[in-house]
Amino acid sequence: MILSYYPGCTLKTKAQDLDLYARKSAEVLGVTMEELEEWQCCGAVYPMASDEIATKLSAVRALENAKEKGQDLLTLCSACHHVIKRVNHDMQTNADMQMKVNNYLQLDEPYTGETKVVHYLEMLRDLVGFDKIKEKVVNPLKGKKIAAYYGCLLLRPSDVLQFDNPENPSIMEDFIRSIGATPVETPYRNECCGGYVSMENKKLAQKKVDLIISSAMEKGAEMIITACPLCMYNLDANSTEHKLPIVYFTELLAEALGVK
Amino acid sequence: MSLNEETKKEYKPLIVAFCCNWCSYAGADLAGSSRLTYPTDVKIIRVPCSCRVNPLFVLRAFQRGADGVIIAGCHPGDCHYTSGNYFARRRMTLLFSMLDYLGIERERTRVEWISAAEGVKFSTTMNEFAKTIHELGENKKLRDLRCEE
Amino acid sequence: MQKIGVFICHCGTNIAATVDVEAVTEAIKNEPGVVYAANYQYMCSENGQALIKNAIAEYGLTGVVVCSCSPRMHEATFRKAAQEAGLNPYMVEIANIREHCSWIHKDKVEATEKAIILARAAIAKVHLNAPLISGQSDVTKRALVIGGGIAGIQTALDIAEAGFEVDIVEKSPTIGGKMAQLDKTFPTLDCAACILTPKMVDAKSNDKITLYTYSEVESVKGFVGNFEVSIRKKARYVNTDLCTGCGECTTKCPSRKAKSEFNMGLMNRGAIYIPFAQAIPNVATIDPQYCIHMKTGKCGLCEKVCSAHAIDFKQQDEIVEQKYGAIVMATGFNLINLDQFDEFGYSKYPDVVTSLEFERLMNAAGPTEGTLLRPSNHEHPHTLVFVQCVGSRDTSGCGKPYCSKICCMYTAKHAMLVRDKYPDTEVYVFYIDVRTPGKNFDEFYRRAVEQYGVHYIKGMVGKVTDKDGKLIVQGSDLLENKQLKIEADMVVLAAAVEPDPSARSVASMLTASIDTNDFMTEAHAKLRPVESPTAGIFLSGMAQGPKDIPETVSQASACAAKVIGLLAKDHLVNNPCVAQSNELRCNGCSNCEKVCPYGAISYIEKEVNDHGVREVRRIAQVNEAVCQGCGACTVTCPSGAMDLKGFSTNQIMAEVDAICR
Amino acid sequence: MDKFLQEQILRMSGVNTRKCMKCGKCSGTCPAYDEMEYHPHQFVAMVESGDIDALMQSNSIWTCLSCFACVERCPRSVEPANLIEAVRLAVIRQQNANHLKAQEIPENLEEKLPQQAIVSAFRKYSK
Repeated sequence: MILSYYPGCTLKTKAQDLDLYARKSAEVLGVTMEELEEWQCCGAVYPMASDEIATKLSAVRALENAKEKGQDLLTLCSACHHVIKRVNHDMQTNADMQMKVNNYLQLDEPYTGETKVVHYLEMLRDLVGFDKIKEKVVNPLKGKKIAAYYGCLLLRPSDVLQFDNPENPSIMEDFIRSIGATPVETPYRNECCGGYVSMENKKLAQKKVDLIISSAMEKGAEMIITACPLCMYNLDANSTEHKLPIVYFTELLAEALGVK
Repeated sequence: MSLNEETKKEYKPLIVAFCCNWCSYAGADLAGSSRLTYPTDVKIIRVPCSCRVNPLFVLRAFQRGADGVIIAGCHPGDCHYTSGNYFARRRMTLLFSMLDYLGIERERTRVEWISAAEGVKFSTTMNEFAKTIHELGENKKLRDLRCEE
Repeated sequence: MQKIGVFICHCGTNIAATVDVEAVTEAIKNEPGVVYAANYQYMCSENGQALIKNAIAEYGLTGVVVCSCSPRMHEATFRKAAQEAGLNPYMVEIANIREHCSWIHKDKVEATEKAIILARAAIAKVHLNAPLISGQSDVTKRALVIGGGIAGIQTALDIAEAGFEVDIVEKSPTIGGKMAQLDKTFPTLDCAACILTPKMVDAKSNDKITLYTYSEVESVKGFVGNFEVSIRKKARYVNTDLCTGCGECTTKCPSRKAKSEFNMGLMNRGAIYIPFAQAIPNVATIDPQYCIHMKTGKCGLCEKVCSAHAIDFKQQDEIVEQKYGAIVMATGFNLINLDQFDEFGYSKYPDVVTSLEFERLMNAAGPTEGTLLRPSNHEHPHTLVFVQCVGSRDTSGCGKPYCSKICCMYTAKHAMLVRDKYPDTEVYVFYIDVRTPGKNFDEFYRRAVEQYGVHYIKGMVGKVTDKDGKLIVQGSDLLENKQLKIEADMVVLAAAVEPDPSARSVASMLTASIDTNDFMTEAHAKLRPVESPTAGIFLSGMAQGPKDIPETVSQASACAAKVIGLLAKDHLVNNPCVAQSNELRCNGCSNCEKVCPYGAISYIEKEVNDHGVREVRRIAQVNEAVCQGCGACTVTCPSGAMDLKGFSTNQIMAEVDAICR
Repeated sequence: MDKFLQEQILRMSGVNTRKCMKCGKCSGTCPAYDEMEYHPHQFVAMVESGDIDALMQSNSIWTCLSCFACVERCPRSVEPANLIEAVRLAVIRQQNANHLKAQEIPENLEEKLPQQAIVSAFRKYSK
C-alpha cells in the first residue's frame, strides 16, 4: 500500500517524533509513505471566510500532487489534516471556489476534490485494521492506562471531516486497545486545549489544560496521547497543577511494534 | 393579446407540469398557500396519478410549443394507487431518451417526486426547472409548424 | 357544442389583488362555447353558488368552469351546486387561479395572463366532459384500529359505543401504549394508570371490540368501505385461552437478560414475561430471542410450573383475514435515539436519562418502586437538571425540525413532582422557550416556579461531563449572561418525539400519505384533520403529529365520529372517474389487466358487432366498483381502447393544446 | 447600525443569522466563555442587529479558539465561529490593525512552542 504523505512544517522541526515513529511503524505495517516532493505549509488554520482563496492554495497543491500520482493523501498532524480535508471538501462542493482556484492554478485538468484525504489514524483503522496491528504488536503495553486526547481539529465539524462520532469518538481508544494498553475515557477528550490562543492568553490555555489533565488523572490515566503538536505543547507546557506524560500516539505505536 | 404586447419580446418559456392529484398537485397547493413563488411559465395540469400521463401528452406539448415538460408524482413507495409512479418512472425514462435522440435535450424533460407536504420542494423544483429551460432557450424540435402564427 | 358558463372568483382580495378578474372575464367571454361569464367576490358563498345555479337555469348551461381556489378545496362545493341546479356534477371543472396563480405570482399582468390560460384549459376540458353517474358500493360495518395506545383505545371504545364492531391490532403483547408507562399526567397530576387501566379493561370487556395484541398488519387490499386486511398474530408460545396470568412462570424463568420494554430497559425481565401487572390481555409471552428452551432445547421450567398447561413451544404465527369498512392509524410515537447527542453524555453516564426513563424511575411500579434513585449507585439525588428541546427544533440534521409539544409540560410536571416528594432537592430546567398553550397549562408551569421553587434557566446545555462521581452540566444562562457549571446528580433529557417506525410501512400499505417527518398527512390541515387524503383511512393520536393526552383523546373521539359516520352508511357513492374499455378497439392483449393494482380488470368472451361483422372476442371489462381511477391501464393499452372517465386522453390533450396555444 | 459592514460580515462568513433561535447552546458549549466580553450567542444577535463596531473593538474576537464546538452543536446550523472569524478579518484587514505583529513574535518564543502555534496565531491575528 502506497500513500502520498504530507508531513507539515511542525513535523519537520518541533514534532519530529510524531513523524519519525509514524514512518517506522508504517514500514512494519506494510504501508509506504511517499512524502510529496514539494509541499508548503498548509497555514495551520482553516480559513473560514468565503473570500479567502490564496490561503487555501497550498492545500490544493498538495491535493493536486497526490491526484497526479493517483494516491490517497496521508496526513498526520491534526491541523494539517483539518485544513487539507476541509479545503478538499470546498473543492468538491463549492463551485465558486473551484472556479477561482482553478483559474489561478491553471492546471492541465482542473482539480475538483478527487483526492481522498486520510489521517494516519484513519489509515490504521480503515486501511490496515486494528486487528492486523494487534497481530504485529511484539511489545504489548499491557496494563498501561492511557487517555486519548482528540482535541478539536480531528473531529469538528463532523459533517465535513467524517472522522468519527464528534461527541463520542472511539478511534483512538480502539488504537490504544490494539497496542495492548487500556484506554481511559475522559470527558474533556474532545474539548479544546487552548490552541493558538495560548500565544495571546496563556491563562485561558492553562485553565483548559488543567481541566483536561486533572480529569484524566481522576479517571486513572497514566499518560495522554495526542496527534497534534499544538495540543502536545499546551498539555505539556501549560499545565500548572499536575503533570502527566504527554506522548504522540505514533511513538506508542512504534514502541508496541518494537521499532522505537 | 394586447395585454402583454411589451413583455412578449422577452423570452418567456412555456412549461407544462403534469401533477398527480394526491401528492404533487397538493404540494403545489401547499406552495401556493405558503406563498412560495415560482415563474408564471409553469402551467399545471391535474392528473389522478403520474401513471395517467400518456407519452402522447408530452409529445403533444412539445409539438404545440412547450419548452419543457415536468411530471410530478408521489415519492416511490408512497403512490396513492400503490405502484402508479413506478409505471410513470419507467415510461418516462424510455420516452425521455427517445426525445433526447430526437434532439429535445434531456434537461427539458423531468420527473420529480414531490409529496403533499413538500411545498418548498415544489417551488424550488419549479424555479430550478424554469431557470434551466430559460437558459436552454426556445425549443424548436418537434414543433408542428402548422401551429406557428 | 357545449354551452359553458365561466365563473371567476375574487376570493376577497386573495385572487383579485393579483389577477385582474375583469380582464379574465373579458378575455374568456368570447371563447368558443362560452355563453356566460361573470365574476363575483366569493363564488363559494351562498350568493356565489346562487349565481351559478341561476345561470345554469337561465342560459341552459351544459358545462361550468369555476376559476377559483384549488379543486381540492371547493370542487365538491361547486359540483353540488351544479347538481342542485339540475346539471350533472361532473360537468363542472375548476381552474385553480389561487394556489397555482394569484398566491404565487407578484406581477399582475403576468398573473392575469396565466389565469386566462388556466381558464381556457378548463374550458377546453369541459367541452369534452360527459355526464357521469356514480356507482355504489357496500360498506363493511367493521373498523380496524392500528395501535392500542390511548388513541387507539379511545377511538375503538367510541366506535364500539355506536354499535359497530372494531378490532385493535397492537404489536406489543399488551395494549396501553406509552401512557401506561407514565407516572402522573399533567396538568391535574392524575396517576396515568388510574385513568388508563379502566379504559383498557373496557376495551377488553366490550363485546364489540376484538383485541389482536402481539400482532401486526401484514397486508391491506381494497378501498374505502371494503378493505381486506390480513393480520399476523405472532406466536406467544403461550396458549392465551389457557393462561390465567398467574405469573408463576415469569418469576421462575431463569433467563434474566432481556431488557424490560415497559421499564425502558432500566431493569431486566424474564424470557417469559407479562409486561406489567395491569397488562391487557393478562397473559404471558415468551421472547424466543432469550428463551433458553427455544435456543438450546433445555430448561422448559415455565412448562413445568404452569398448572394451566398453557405453554406451547410449538405455537406458530397465525394469519387472520378480516374485512373492514374503515381503518384508523393510531401507531403512536417513540422518543428519538440520542446517539447524535452524545454531548449530553446519555450513552456514557447512567445518571443521564430520558424523560420516559424518568417516568419509570418515579413510578411506584417502576424499577425503584417509586423512590427516585440515581441509576448509577442507587443513592438519593440532590440536584437534578432537566434539559428541554433535546433534538426538537433542530434543523442541523441531528434531530427533528418540529417542536415536540409535550416536553415543556411534562418537564414542569417532573420538576414539580420531584420538589414535592423530595423538598431537599434542587431542580434546574434549561429551556429555550416555555410553551404552555392549553387549558390550565401556564398556571401549571408557573406553579412549578412559584410554589415549588424550580429554577428555570433560559439557555441551553452545551456539554455534560463528570467529576468525582458528579455530573457537571455546562450551560448558558442567557438572561444573566453567564455560563453555568452545575454539579448535578441526575440529568433528564426531554428527547424529541418521533412517529413509531412502523408508521411508514403501515402508511405505505394503506397508500395513505405521510410527511417528511413520517407523520400522517391530513386530508386538510384545518378542516379535515382526522382524515387521511386516502378515503377510509382515519388518523388518531401522535401518528398525525405531536400531541398530549387531552388532545390525543379529543382527536381519537373526533376520529371515531368520522369512522362512525362512514360505517353508518349502507352504501358509498363511488368515484365515477373510472376506466372504461372500448370493446371495439380492445385487442385482448391483457396488458391492462397486468398493470391494474386493484384487479379491477378482467377479460370476458363477448360477441361484438364491428362494422357489421359479428364475432366473439376476448375483451377487457372494468369492474367499476373496484376501479379507483388511477389511469395506469389507459397508458399501457396499445390500441387506445382503455380510457379514464373524467380524465380522458382527449380531455387532457385538449388541456395541453389550450395551454400551449 | 452599519449596514455595509453587516453585509460584508454576512457575506464573508456565509452565516444566516436569522436561522438563530436564541437557544444559547453555543454559549453553553463555548470553552472560552469566561474570557469573553461578548459571547457566541451575542455575536449572532449583534451581527443580526448591525451592532458590529462594538464587536470589532472587543477582545472576544481574539479569544475565540476556533474549536468549532459551537458549530458542531448548534441545532440550527448557524456557525457562530464563522461570524467571529469574519469580524476578526474585518478588523485586521484595516490598515495597521494587525493584532499580532511580526516583531512581537520573538518575545513570545518558547523552547517548546511549535511552528503550528505561531503560524496559526499569525494567520488568525494578522493579515
